[in-house]
Amino acid sequence: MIRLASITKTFNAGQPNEFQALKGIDLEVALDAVSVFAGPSGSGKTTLLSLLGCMSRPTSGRIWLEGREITSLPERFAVRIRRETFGFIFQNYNLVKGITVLENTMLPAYPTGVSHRSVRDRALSLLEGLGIASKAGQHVENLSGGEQQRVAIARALINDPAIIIADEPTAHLDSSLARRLLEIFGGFRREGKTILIACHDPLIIESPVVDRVVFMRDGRIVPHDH
Amino acid sequence: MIINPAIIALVGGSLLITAFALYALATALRILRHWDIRSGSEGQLALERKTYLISTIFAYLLGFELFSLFLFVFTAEHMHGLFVGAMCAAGSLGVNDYGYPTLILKTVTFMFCGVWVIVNHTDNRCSDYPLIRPKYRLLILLTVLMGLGTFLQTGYFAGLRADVITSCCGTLFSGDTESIAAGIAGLPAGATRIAFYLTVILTLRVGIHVLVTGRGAGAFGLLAGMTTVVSLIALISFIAPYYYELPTHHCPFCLLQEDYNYIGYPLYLSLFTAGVTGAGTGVLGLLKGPPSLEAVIPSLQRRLCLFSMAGFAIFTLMATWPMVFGDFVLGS
Amino acid sequence: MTVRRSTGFLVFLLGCVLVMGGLFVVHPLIGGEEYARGLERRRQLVRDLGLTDLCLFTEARYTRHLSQADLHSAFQDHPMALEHFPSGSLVLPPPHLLEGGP
Amino acid sequence: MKWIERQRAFMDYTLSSLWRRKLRNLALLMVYTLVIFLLSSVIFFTDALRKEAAAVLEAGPEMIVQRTVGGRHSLIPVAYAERIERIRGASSVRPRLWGYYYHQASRTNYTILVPETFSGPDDTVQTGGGVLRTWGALWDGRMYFRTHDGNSLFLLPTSAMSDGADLVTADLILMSEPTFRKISGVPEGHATDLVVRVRNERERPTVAEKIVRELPDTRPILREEIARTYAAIFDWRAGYVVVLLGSAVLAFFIFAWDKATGLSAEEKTEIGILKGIGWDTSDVLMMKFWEGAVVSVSAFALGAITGYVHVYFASASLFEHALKGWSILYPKFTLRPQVSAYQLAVLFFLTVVPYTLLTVVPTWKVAVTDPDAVMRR
Repeated sequence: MIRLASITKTFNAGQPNEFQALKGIDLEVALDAVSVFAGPSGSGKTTLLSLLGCMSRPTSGRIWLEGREITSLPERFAVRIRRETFGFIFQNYNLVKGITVLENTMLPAYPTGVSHRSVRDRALSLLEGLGIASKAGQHVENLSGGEQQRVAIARALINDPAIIIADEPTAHLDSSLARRLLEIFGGFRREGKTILIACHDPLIIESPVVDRVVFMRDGRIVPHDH
Repeated sequence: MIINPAIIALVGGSLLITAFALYALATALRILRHWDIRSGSEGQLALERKTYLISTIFAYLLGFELFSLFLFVFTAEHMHGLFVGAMCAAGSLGVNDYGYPTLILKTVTFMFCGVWVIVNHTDNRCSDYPLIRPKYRLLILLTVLMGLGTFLQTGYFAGLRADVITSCCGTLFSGDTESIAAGIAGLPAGATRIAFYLTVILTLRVGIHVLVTGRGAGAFGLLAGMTTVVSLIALISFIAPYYYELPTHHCPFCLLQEDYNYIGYPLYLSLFTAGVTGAGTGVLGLLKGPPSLEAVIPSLQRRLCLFSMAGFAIFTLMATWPMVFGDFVLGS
Repeated sequence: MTVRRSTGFLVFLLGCVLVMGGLFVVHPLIGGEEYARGLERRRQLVRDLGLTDLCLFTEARYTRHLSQADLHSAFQDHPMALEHFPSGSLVLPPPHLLEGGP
Repeated sequence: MKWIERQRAFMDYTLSSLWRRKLRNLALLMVYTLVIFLLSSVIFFTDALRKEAAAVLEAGPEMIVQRTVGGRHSLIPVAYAERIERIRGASSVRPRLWGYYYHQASRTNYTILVPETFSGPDDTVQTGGGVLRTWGALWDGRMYFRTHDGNSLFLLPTSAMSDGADLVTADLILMSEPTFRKISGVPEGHATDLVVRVRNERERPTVAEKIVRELPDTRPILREEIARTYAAIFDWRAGYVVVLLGSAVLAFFIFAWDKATGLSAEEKTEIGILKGIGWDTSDVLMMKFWEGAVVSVSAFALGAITGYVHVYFASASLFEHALKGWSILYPKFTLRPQVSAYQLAVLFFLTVVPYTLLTVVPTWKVAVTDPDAVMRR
């Protein structure tokens, strides 16, 4: 379980362009479930995901991950938790151009010191599972959008994280690809992984795979109006 | 003033090193003033990021300091032909009053730099940065040492005057260079030998105590520091003559030459490693802090202590080797 | 699969080290004896003729015999002398001197 | 093991990242290599010359006594030799006859010298390796000389001195004493200078002092002083050239610094992605350390190798003019190949250390990119 207590996040504090992205969030997110943060763009769902994923620190408030306080951890330690616990699928996939699919998949494992061979084998089997093993040797920029996303998914899974965070995963997919993605997420769910998704795509929000939907607006959680 | 590539490299390198140390120090002062680990503000985040920069800079500086120490001795050795009466580096360093102080300061700076890197490493292992203040205060001292070292070294090179055939008189320089080394060389070999083996044995004994019980690290650090100094004295007094197989040759620098199979490098490296890690053990033993710190110190301390003991043991073995297996006997 | 990049680089590095070892350590040994003979010949000549200087620069008398120059102009090649005969000045002599050569 | 695996993984990444921008990085590598090549050539060359000078001149006379008149080198009366011989410690004194001969046709200065024993007849000369090469036309196989009083003299070059000794003998013309006096005009009873032998090395300064006291218009020069001065000259020459190259080196460092500072948006994005997917700042710094190490080590190795080849295989042809002067008569010599750890250490400290330090701050600036920046794009 992840617990958030009165979380606020302010950008550019003290400057004219000061902007409060989150305004006092209290929330509990269950593990072993698929949770969706829904809301219009600018509602703070991406900021919330980055806080949950130990990518940034809240300006005030605290976050506990399975009883462990992670708010005050310096980057050096937060990054360790992040690497071991979270896998990220970004909205724009954010693959490194110019290197192969396989290398892209392996990137998050580089700092762990796990042997090259075992990481490679794992990456290949992940790509195999996602049906793009044949593209392993290709450069990522030659791939279609759906394929790129599957590389991003494989990359998120390389360190075998317990929690997968996906930001607007269907933004660039057509409906059939989006449904295929939901199937993949369903598979993770059955494996016992936690999935946190930020999106406003009804296809996902209404999907039976999703266990819980949290609605957000203007940096606050709003009651279920659905 | 003598200009040659090595001097340009040393003076230029030292200036650069000092400039970076000063830059790091300015950052460190800001950290000392504004540090607040509880805050998640952007200012605090920026400061935390600065710590990476300072760590990186000083990790490099540690390596470069060691390197420049050897290069300095090398350069003195290279130049000895330019001075009347200088037979090797020992003579070149004695040419003016800056030579030996520079060497000593460089060694001390390297030791401090090593201790700083150890403390920094310890601090980085704790999530609440318990040592941030002591460590950056130590940085002030370190920067001052580096600045002073640069000053002395520049003074040394600037004050050099090659004894060449100059305009008005073709000849006649008389040279009797006196040096600290000469004083140490005069120490009775028997007494220094006893002192050397006693301190080494004592250090190793206390080291075992630290390894077994985890206590007595402070004493070990103190002893390790002492043993390093005694070992250096012993090196000049009786270890070097055994390697040279010449009772009058005490030079601590000629050991670095090819003629003696570069034996000086393993000797000095093992001794410096032992000294730095030993002092590091002691410093860690003196540190008090929150539980996070107490949690990481013992294992680190044991490892450092082990390194230090291994260093002293290797040094002693190498020092004893020619006495046992060589034909040469140093008369009393 | 292709070779790991770091392996490739390490092999390149090993190659460099081998070449450097070959050049810096082995190569000087190869001509060593011949060089020693040459050096002995040079030293014999220096001993027989009582020479005191190298024949590196011959354009002026004090650059041929550095140690034998005049009292107050001695050692124009003194390490701190910034100006001395063109040997050290790194520029070519005026063109009219080069024209028409020997 | 784990540590090694980590470092190798960073190396993998940094190599592929360097390779992706090969043009830019190869340009940097080439300039870096060029800088190291230049510096290493200077260091290798002057050090080899210095050692050669020391080795050769070790066999030279222990002490030279010159006479000075009006602050200028002057001919020394042979009678001085007897007075010096009486000084205790001086075992033998020999007058030396040598001078310069300027040959109009070749516009070259030669050194004419009378050896202690000259075997041939008076109308013959022995020549050094460079003499006949530069002398020009011979008259009926003879060399034309102009004596001090304006007469012509034709001398037959009989034998040339052995090759491989050019460094000391290239410009020498050996002749008999009467011929020398005819050409140079040095009167009987005078010599160019005196060679004094002093067997005991320790007594040399004392003997020199006694000579100056006995003959105040003389100037003794010891062999050690000559060796010392040669050492200083070559050291200084190397230093001087390094200073001159300084601007080039500085330009390179500025280039390197600029490259490290002005990372392209693409590179910045890459670092951002790495941070986002779980690389720590220290991991990025480590990766960047390997980048610097790969570039530096490659440039260092390539530069030192090419420098070595330049100096010892190509006789430092690029520096000939700068380091040897512009004399018409170049001695031909090969230097003893030798590279010491000291030379490499100097080279390393001159190049790699500044390069590494200068790229630290720009590197750090990219390494601290916010990990969540990748989500806000």
